[in-house]
Amino acid sequence: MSQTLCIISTQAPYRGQFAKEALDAALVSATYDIPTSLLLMGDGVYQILDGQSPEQLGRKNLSSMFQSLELYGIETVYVDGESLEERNLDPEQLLPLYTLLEGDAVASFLAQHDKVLSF
Amino acid sequence: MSQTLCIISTQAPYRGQFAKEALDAALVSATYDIPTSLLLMGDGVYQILDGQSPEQLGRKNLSSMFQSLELYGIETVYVDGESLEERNLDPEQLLPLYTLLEGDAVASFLAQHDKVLSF
Amino acid sequence: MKYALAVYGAASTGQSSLTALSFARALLVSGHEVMRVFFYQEGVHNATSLTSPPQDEQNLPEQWQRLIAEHDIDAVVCIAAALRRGVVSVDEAERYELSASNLREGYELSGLGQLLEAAVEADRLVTFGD
Amino acid sequence: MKYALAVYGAASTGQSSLTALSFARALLVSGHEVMRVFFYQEGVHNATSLTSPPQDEQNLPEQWQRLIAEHDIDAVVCIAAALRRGVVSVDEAERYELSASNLREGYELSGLGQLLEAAVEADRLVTFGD
Amino acid sequence: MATLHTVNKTGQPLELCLRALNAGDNVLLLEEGVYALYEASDVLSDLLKHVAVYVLEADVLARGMTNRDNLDIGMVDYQGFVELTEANDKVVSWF
Amino acid sequence: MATLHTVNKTGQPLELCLRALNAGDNVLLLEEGVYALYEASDVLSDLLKHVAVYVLEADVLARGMTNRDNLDIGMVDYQGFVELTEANDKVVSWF
Repeated sequence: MSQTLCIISTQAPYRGQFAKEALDAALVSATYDIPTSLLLMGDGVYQILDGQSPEQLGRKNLSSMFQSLELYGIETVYVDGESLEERNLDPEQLLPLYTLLEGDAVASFLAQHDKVLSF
Repeated sequence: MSQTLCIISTQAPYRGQFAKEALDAALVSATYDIPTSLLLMGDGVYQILDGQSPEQLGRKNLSSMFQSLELYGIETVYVDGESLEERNLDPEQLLPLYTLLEGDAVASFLAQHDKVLSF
Repeated sequence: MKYALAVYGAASTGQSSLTALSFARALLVSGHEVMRVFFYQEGVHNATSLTSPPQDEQNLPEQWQRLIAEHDIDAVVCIAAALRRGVVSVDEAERYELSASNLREGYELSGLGQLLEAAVEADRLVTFGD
Repeated sequence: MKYALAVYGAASTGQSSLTALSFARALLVSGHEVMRVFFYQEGVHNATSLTSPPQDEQNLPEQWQRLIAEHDIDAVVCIAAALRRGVVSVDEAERYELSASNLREGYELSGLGQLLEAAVEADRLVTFGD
Repeated sequence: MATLHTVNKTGQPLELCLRALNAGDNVLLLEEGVYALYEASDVLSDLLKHVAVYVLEADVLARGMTNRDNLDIGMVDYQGFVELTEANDKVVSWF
Repeated sequence: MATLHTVNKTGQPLELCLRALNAGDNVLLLEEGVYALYEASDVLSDLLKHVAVYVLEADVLARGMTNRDNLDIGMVDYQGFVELTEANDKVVSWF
């Protein structure tokens, strides 16, 4: 039986390497053929804000990493709706590659996975 | 004219070396005969909670460092009253070596110092 | 049971390195197997051989190394995270023409795959973040 | 004016090392004097010579070193913080019988007094924390 | 399929944990998460109706905290932490 | 005796800064402090009645933020950051 993995990413982008190292883990997990879900919660939802230009900070743009997830078989990114609301973020401001989890859906979503790796 | 220094310590004890390294700085500042105030705000107020036993964590007890401040001419530790209230801390739970700054007093207290070093 | 641990914090940041070490010791006392400890992010600093804390402070990297040696634990340091932060083996120091190496004995520099492999193979995965 | 900077973050944690570096550059462009940069807490990792980040990432310790050399800035690394975290000069490596040293050239390991002295002597003190 | 949630800070880690809980899960407060005993004792009271909550003894003692409001919370040592990971099917860390 | 306050995160750093301000002080939001534009736009509106507030351009652009609510906030580059430290008598960092 193949184990399923959920990677939870809760930190804002460009705060050290947290967000990037979580994405790295998701990509590598997918290349190991582990059924992998990526869940953004808390400040992690800022990672998919559209229009990021981190080049001035000498940092790689996370958007292209998110867009490459699909090539590795990670079709969507799960996002906690409450975290969006708390930050007054409109869906139109976000990269269009996510699936919203509303209300209790986060708890049941986590329960569906065998292992959880937090970032 | 001798410059006055305020050291602001805002982190909980035993979270890395933040609290200890702020206390080290206060002690060294006093030995350089710099008029030095130590101000605890935010989670920093937990540093003077009485009855800490960090030995199990292999860490030095901050209480003895606070008590030695007086020997170096730092007669009192300033504490932001609002930070105590937010944390539901009663004065009886704290080491009796502090002076409370209530309401607007924090702002005017900071204005009295020439330099501010944050931790 | 088989446990995999992921350690993200340096000995000097937060407290997660110490919590992970104490948990690992308790696991071994309980007769569990620690199949792998994976050091990632700031956690790679736990593998440096160059720490010398004051006498009255514990040397966490040294304590990790002792535990790893005594129980023959598979200790893997993420190679990308380590290179970025200046923790290098003799081989990597040569490859990147660095002036010295500082990886303790008993640790292996390797890729993230080692974390994900352990994550699915272990009965329990526990993450220790700051 | 004379500025003193205190840097608490490593290149890999938060963003404070980069912010401090960019601010220092802007100070110099404006004709100000950077009288001292004091590396404390995790900031001591900015002085390690062993980093080799991927090609498409900047090497902040290298950039700090270049700025410090070009402008002859007094760069002080807190000795207690550095020993605790494994950043050591040749002298300290010998004294503590460590296998290697990793302090970049152009930095001095010294005590906290150097921070407090600079704090009162400078016209402005700016702290960069994570 | 119960889960052990570890929480090492109040603030975001505690908040996110709250919305990820299923009935029957366990919560372990550790490191600075033990400050929830003072900062979030109302939240914990509510929580205790649905899940069991524990604190890690070494972290509580280190910080001089007490179970001041007599919450129905269990105190565990590292051995107890291990037992909680045995009793649950998986572990989720909030930090 | 005006002070420049730098704030690099919302949450505790922003909250503590608010209670340390004197009229005439300046506030500079930088790093993750720029998220206050969305998370705390009401707080900033209020604040602007008493002090001038700035954001650091590189950090705003990096994160894809905009001054969505048209707050009366100045955008500065690092050179502007330097000028703020010149114009004020001291700098207090909240992080």
